[in-house]
Amino acid sequence: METLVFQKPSSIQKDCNVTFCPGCDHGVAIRIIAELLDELNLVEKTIVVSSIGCSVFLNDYYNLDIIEAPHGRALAVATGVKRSKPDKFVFTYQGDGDFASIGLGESMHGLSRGEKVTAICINNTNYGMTGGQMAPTTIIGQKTTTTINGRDPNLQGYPIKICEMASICDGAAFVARCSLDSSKEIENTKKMIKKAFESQINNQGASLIEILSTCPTNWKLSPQEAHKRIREELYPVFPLGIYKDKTSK
Amino acid sequence: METLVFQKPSSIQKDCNVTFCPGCDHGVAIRIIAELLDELNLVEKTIVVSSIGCSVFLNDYYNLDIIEAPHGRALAVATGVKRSKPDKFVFTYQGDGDFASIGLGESMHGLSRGEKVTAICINNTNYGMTGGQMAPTTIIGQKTTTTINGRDPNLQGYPIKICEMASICDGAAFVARCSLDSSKEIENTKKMIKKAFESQINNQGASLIEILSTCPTNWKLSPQEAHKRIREELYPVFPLGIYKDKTSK
Amino acid sequence: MGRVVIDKEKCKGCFLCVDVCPKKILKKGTNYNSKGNYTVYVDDPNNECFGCALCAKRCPDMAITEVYR
Amino acid sequence: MGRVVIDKEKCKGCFLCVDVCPKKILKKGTNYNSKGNYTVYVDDPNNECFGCALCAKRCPDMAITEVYR
Amino acid sequence: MAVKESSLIISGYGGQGVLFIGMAISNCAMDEDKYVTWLPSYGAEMRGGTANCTIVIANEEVASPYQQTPDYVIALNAQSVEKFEMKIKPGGTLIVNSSLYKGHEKRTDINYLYIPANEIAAKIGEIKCANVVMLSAFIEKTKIVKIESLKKVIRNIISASKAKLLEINELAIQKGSEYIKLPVCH
Amino acid sequence: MAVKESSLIISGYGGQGVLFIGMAISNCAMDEDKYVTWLPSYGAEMRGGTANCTIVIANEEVASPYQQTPDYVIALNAQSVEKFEMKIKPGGTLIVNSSLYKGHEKRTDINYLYIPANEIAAKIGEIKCANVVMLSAFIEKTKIVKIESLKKVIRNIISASKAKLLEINELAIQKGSEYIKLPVCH
Amino acid sequence: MTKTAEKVLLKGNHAIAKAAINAGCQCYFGYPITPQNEIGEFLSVEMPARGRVFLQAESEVAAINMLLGAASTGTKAMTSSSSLAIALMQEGISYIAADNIPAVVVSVMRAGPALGYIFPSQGDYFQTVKGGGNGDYKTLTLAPATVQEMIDYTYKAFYLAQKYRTIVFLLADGLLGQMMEPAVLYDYPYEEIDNSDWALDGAKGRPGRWIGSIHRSEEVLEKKVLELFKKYDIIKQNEIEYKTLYAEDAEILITAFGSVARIAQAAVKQAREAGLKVGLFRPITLWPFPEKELYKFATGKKLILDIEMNMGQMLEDVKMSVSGQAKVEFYGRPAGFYFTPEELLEEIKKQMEGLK
Amino acid sequence: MTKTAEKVLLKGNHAIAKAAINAGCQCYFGYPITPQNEIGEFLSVEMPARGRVFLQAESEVAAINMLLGAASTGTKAMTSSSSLAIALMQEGISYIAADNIPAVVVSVMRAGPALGYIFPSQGDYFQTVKGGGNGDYKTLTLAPATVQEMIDYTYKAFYLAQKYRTIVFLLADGLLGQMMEPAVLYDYPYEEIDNSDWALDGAKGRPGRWIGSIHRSEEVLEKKVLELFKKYDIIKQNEIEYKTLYAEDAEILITAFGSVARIAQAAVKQAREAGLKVGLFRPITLWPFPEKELYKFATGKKLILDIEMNMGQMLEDVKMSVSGQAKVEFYGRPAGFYFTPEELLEEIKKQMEGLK
Ligand SMILES: Cc1ncc(C[n+]2csc(CCOP(=O)(O)OP(=O)(O)O)c2C)c(N)n1
Ligand SMILES: Cc1ncc(C[n+]2csc(CCOP(=O)(O)OP(=O)(O)O)c2C)c(N)n1
Ligand code: SF4
Ligand code: SF4
Ligand code: SF4
Ligand code: SF4
Ligand code: SF4
Ligand code: SF4
Ligand SMILES: [Mg+2]
Ligand SMILES: [Mg+2]
Repeated sequence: METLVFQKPSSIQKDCNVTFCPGCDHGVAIRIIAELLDELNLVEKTIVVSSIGCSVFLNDYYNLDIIEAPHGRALAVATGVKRSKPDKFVFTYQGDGDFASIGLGESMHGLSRGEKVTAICINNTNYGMTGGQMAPTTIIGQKTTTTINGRDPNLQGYPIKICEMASICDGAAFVARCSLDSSKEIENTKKMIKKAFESQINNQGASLIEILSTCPTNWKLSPQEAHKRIREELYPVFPLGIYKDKTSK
Repeated sequence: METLVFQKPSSIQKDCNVTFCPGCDHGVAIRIIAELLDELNLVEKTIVVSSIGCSVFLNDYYNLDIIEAPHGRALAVATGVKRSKPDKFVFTYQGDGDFASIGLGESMHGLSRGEKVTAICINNTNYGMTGGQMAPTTIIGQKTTTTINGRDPNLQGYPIKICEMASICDGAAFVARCSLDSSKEIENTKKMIKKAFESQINNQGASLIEILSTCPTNWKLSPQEAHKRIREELYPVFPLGIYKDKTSK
Repeated sequence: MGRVVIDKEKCKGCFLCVDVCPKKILKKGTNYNSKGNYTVYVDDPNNECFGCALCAKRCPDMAITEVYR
Repeated sequence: MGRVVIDKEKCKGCFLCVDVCPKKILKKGTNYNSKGNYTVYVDDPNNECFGCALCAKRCPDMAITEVYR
Repeated sequence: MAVKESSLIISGYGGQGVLFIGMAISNCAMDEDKYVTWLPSYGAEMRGGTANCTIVIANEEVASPYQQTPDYVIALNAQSVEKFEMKIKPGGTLIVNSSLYKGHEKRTDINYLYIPANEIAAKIGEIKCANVVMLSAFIEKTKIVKIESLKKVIRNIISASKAKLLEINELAIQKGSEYIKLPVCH
Repeated sequence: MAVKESSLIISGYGGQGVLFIGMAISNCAMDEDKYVTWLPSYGAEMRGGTANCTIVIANEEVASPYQQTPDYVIALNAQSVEKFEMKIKPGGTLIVNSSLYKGHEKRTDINYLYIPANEIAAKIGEIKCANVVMLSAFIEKTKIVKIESLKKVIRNIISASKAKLLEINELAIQKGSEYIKLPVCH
Repeated sequence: MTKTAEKVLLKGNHAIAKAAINAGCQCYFGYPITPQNEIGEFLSVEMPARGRVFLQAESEVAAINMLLGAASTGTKAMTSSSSLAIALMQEGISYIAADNIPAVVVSVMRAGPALGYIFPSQGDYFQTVKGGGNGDYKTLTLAPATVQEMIDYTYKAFYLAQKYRTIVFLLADGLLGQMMEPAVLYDYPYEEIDNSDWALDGAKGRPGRWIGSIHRSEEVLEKKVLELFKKYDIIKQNEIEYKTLYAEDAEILITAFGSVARIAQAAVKQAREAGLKVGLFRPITLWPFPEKELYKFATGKKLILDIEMNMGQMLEDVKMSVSGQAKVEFYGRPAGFYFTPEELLEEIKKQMEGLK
Repeated sequence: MTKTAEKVLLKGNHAIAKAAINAGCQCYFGYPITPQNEIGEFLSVEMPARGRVFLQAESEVAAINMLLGAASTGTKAMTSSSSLAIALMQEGISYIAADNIPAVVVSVMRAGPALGYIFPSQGDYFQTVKGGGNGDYKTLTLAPATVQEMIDYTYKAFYLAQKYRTIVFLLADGLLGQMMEPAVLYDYPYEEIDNSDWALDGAKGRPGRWIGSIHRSEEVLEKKVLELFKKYDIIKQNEIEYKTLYAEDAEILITAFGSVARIAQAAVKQAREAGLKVGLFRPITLWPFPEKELYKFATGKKLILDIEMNMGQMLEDVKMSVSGQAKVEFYGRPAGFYFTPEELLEEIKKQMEGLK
């Protein structure tokens, strides 16, 4: 007899219509989070903080309580949510621009304060939603609509290293960078998010998972080429790994 | 015959009236900066970016071109100044609250972009001007008017480590933490600021000098006790030293 | 022995699933769905699919809605 | 052989200079200046000041305006 | 003089050159000293894969570049027909790329004009020119601007260096307008 | 009933307990069912080392707690005299801590009242009570509130546990008001 | 309202803080700024003592967004700040308004523009009442004039916020914040409003809820805005509040709000004693502005004299309301100089001269 | 103005960017937001090509403060943004105003409140014209209605900013920003203003200069604000701009600004053709608002019909100006739905019915 080995997680909307561009990794991140909510039995106590970027329409996907944070303010909103309802499970879902450009202050302070929330930051090295402008994470030489000759450190400075900076924050319990460029990395990303979620459940502090993710549309690459770019161009600048782990202590 | 071995630097106002509280180290920082402007022959090409905090009245002291930045935005204002006048010498003078609380985003981005400006951050572990509230740098256990039982990491989180975080920024050429608690440290602070200023002159990137400084009034300590506190309580949390030096490379 | 259920209306034709299938039984289609996207289809004459679900876990659009083994 | 010039109107009586003077010739005064601050004064009967300027460099109020050697 | 305004929506999927032919006809109108506006769909709306733009041509300053009920719609793909068929002003015309749409006419109060643009374009060896074929047919049919203007505009846009591209586009114009002139398609 | 409002500024350097006696007399007024407001100087202004507060006592709701030209000024130090002497309403009174101010009277249209508050306070063994001495003298002189109210208020503020402190403050009230009653100081 | 408690001498800022606690405020987020620091300092002690939340935010931008987050769970929450720092909250305010989230913002005005100084001022009427965030929304605004009213209207602010799921401003100034005055701290007099039908608390046994402001279709977005304004119409019908003094038979009607209204009130009394027919119209809700009411009172008057501690801000609402029914003049000073009743009386007399 | 150049088909956002370059803008700071991204994207290429500064800021808060810094050195500089992101600039705007710094802010409105959506809208009239920063200040605001005017008023914005050392808003919307229209990109027609007497450039051979807004004494602060308002009075005298069409003999006068004014204009023409006595009054400077001018035109009219793409914002200035001289009605929709001239004509006819 057939057994069902894969199905849509329970918190995904019944007739969920993913509106990301074809091959965009955002959708994978959204799915594995939903799977973890099932696995950790969190569905009915979760409050999601969505953010402004391609992920703004989280409510199209999740059948969960969701609050939309203004651009960059997800960790401040999450702080308000968690402080008012300490028994709920709270995570943010943000782009790299949201988290590390306009929201860098809120992000680092949220981590430093050790808010018992988890931040998921989808790093696609550009501003997807607004049409592919330079992001704080755009790597040197990368072409975007506001760096058509490639990012030049003399003009536009250097990329922000999200996990490296976050791991300086004493309130952070778990910080890791992962990627969705292959099946193996998808598995690993899920493991990392799980550790982050558990650190929240165990009240150990703030957690952050930075996920290297594709933006085929604005990178002007096929989904396959985009994954290749992650491995070849982004890995060297943004090494994967656990940057901080206070959970075992 | 007598020789003059010490006098007021040329950029200090003729009848300068220092309005900081008795024994407040702010005044020392202001003086040694002025001395360096003389030594490096920068007086007539300097534009100062003042900030909001006890140091807001810089124009009472300096006979220099000064622009007042809104609270926390000194590095953004300095960016505007320097980008519009790349041949000028630009430094900010900010409190720890200004630099690392409300202004953390502007500060870290200014450093990451490698703006050719120098940030001077006076870290007195509280909000002096507004009456001694908790700052992002307030250490665990420290009593302030908003942490009367001492800062509790479970409620108020952990202090921000300014130099540690700044040194993550690739655009920063020189980052150091120093102190004004003794004559020796005053000398050393001056040396560090000089290195920072030189890195700007040599177009090497952004620079930051964090200066541990007293707030006798709000610490409710005598100036002497306040210096002692720096040595005994702050050194362990905020170790002095050079955190980043790209100037020789 | 496995089987995958593909919701073609949701498929956007990114063909990421095609690449990950160890059995190479997912194929690039040349037909549009109603949204104007090419879609993937299963070509598994020898019943090679063994329900590893790699395809479903790779699909960013949750278009592979179920995998059976 | 040194000499310091103190602008007592600027002195706020923090007495940080007193502590750093290697010759201990700066003394805590008990008179107010017009702003109501106690001020420091020089008590150097033996001309011990050698113009090291440590006092001036310590003074947060630029009240020690000149040092001669 | 009474205000005379014609509005046109050009719609298709991204990559079909919808905005391009919109700009081309706008330039024609400008060259003929008409008033004209061009307004694209913009932002995240575009991510769906479809794009459209609205062109208004008038003998006075255009009142609103935004038109909910256009006089004409050039629909380069099936989705565009679905999106706009019901919105056309009564008496207006829907110009359909019949290579990609085989559906039924839903209205009786508008005109339908079918152009097998993909096929025509394929015939001249460049499927990407389907847009220019459609536009030329539309212009030939409506005479909103002169087909000569279009030739000039295309010549200006496609710089000399790309002689081959220019040639093919000129061919597309010819074929598009010819198609209209053929008695069969009326 | 006509509005009757008296305004008082109490000024001194930080640590002289200026705000405290301001609150004390305000409490007296409240207890006597008068309308009263108390307004401190605040913020960075205080960093200069001086502090002051303005009290307005009235038989109707106080119009403005802020007063540029008060009826009375209690000046606990020399700087306060300098700051406020010229601002007092003609006919008003300046109450001077004569222990700390030896200057000349600059006006002829106001009254001066000198209280050697530091000395009186020193005599009862607590120089910090100079403020209460000044206030008591002021109250005794003007009868704006009852000296009994002040005693009650001080008793309420200083909790029982601090019996010693209370005792000394009560003594200060006594000495302050006595000083006014002495013929010499008028 | 039952006023059971005793009169005590209370500082305005403390009055707000204490009233917030009595009103059941569970979360406070704020960032220091003079002249309202006493609110945060007081709550930093009293909230944790009650197991509630006091959190010093890293900035006002963070504070308003923490408020957004906390209030979205149906929790009574507030922030307080001043002038230039309120300016930083404008985006968040627009979100709270669009999201129909109940939240209380206390604004203790200081003198501007920009950094200005900590003197009291009324320079933020526009900022508060006309917005500064984007789009069409309104902020219910209450303007107390005494320490007692700081209590009364803090209570009311919490109540109205919950009742209408809207943002409510308590608009005070440095004078009201810093002064002490006898006041009665009675119990919170309003009913509690059930919020279980919209608040976020984890979608337990029900579909998920989404609180957000993005709407991709013109139809939906327009509908949302129209619904918002339907609510505003109801607020206009129910909640307009104002006070008058000798307004009926006055020849000159003074308009003033907040702390200036109390000075104006004294001036009016003095004027009446001097036989001058002067009256006062004091709006308490600045939005909704008592437009029709002022129109009624203004009709037939010789002059409306608007008095503010600014360069003329409420003035615009006054003019709009009066709508040509009477001449409107303005008297104001922008930065920390408080009027005396005598000064106002002078101005009134001058204006009366001018009328002849 | 000499219009030497040729007509070209230009996108509104590009028109602004090109005009800024011609006007001598040396520094641009901005942060992406739809529907104005073309401005930044264009300048990111063209500014560096001319040795000028394009800098993508980390946020709008940073952008406005970079603008403050750059403009304080006497450099022509600008930023551009939209709605919710302009909200974040309000503190900086208040500083620029208080500091008498010349700076140009382009605001391309989208539909709000909050995130809303990228549809065109006029929902930020209050935000722009009434402020939202703190304290007493004004923002000179120019509202173009065509792509040609995007050029004309970008030029004028730079000129007026320098001339009065003030902040100038160019208030457009998504429609104007995204549309293309033939326009002539002529040379910058205004004189250059000397700024050597105030700009910061290092105190060489002169005493240091301080640009700041803090003033510790009531006297000084009040003086500063009064000086600011003296400047504003001069601007009011000199710079009010508006256009009318058939306004003299109209029975119904329509008021509208920006992109809606061009639709209103078409409706007015249609109305005239239909024999209806309808006219148009279009303010171009929104601040200073043509208050007296509108009063004059409004007097004797049967109706003033204000039309906006919002819930009624300029309406308040219209009402205030009309001051009871005529009935004022409003017609508006808040979110992305553009009126057609026909729709407006319908409304006009309906209103005319109502008048009988
Ligand atoms: C205050 C504000 N500024 C700007 C914007 C416009 N905006 C929307 S999404 C976005 C960037 C999104 O980039 P990122 O966070 O990296 O997410 P992505 O779309 O790449 O997933 C910007 C700038 C906004 N909505 N609000
Ligand atoms: C936007 C804004 N928020 C708050 C304030 C109030 N404020 C003035 S100074 C200051 C803190 C200063 O602390 P810090 O930067 O550490 O400088 P210090 O006074 O300790 O030297 C604050 C919060 C302000 N002026 N502007
Ligand atoms: S724009 Fe980029 S990030 Fe956004 S949905 Fe498309 S591919 Fe994904
Ligand atoms: S408050 Fe503190 S930092 Fe400020 S001047 Fe006084 S001692 Fe210095
Ligand atoms: S991965 Fe999903 S969307 Fe992509 S082709 Fe396969 S089924 Fe279709
Ligand atoms: S489940 Fe495994 S084997 Fe079957 S189609 Fe998917 S990837 Fe291929
Ligand atoms: S250090 Fe300066 S201010 Fe302090 S006592 Fe000495 S001279 Fe006076
Ligand atoms: S110069 Fe040196 S020796 Fe002379 S008084 Fe100063 S510290 Fe003492
Ligand atoms: Mg991104
Ligand atoms: Mg500090």
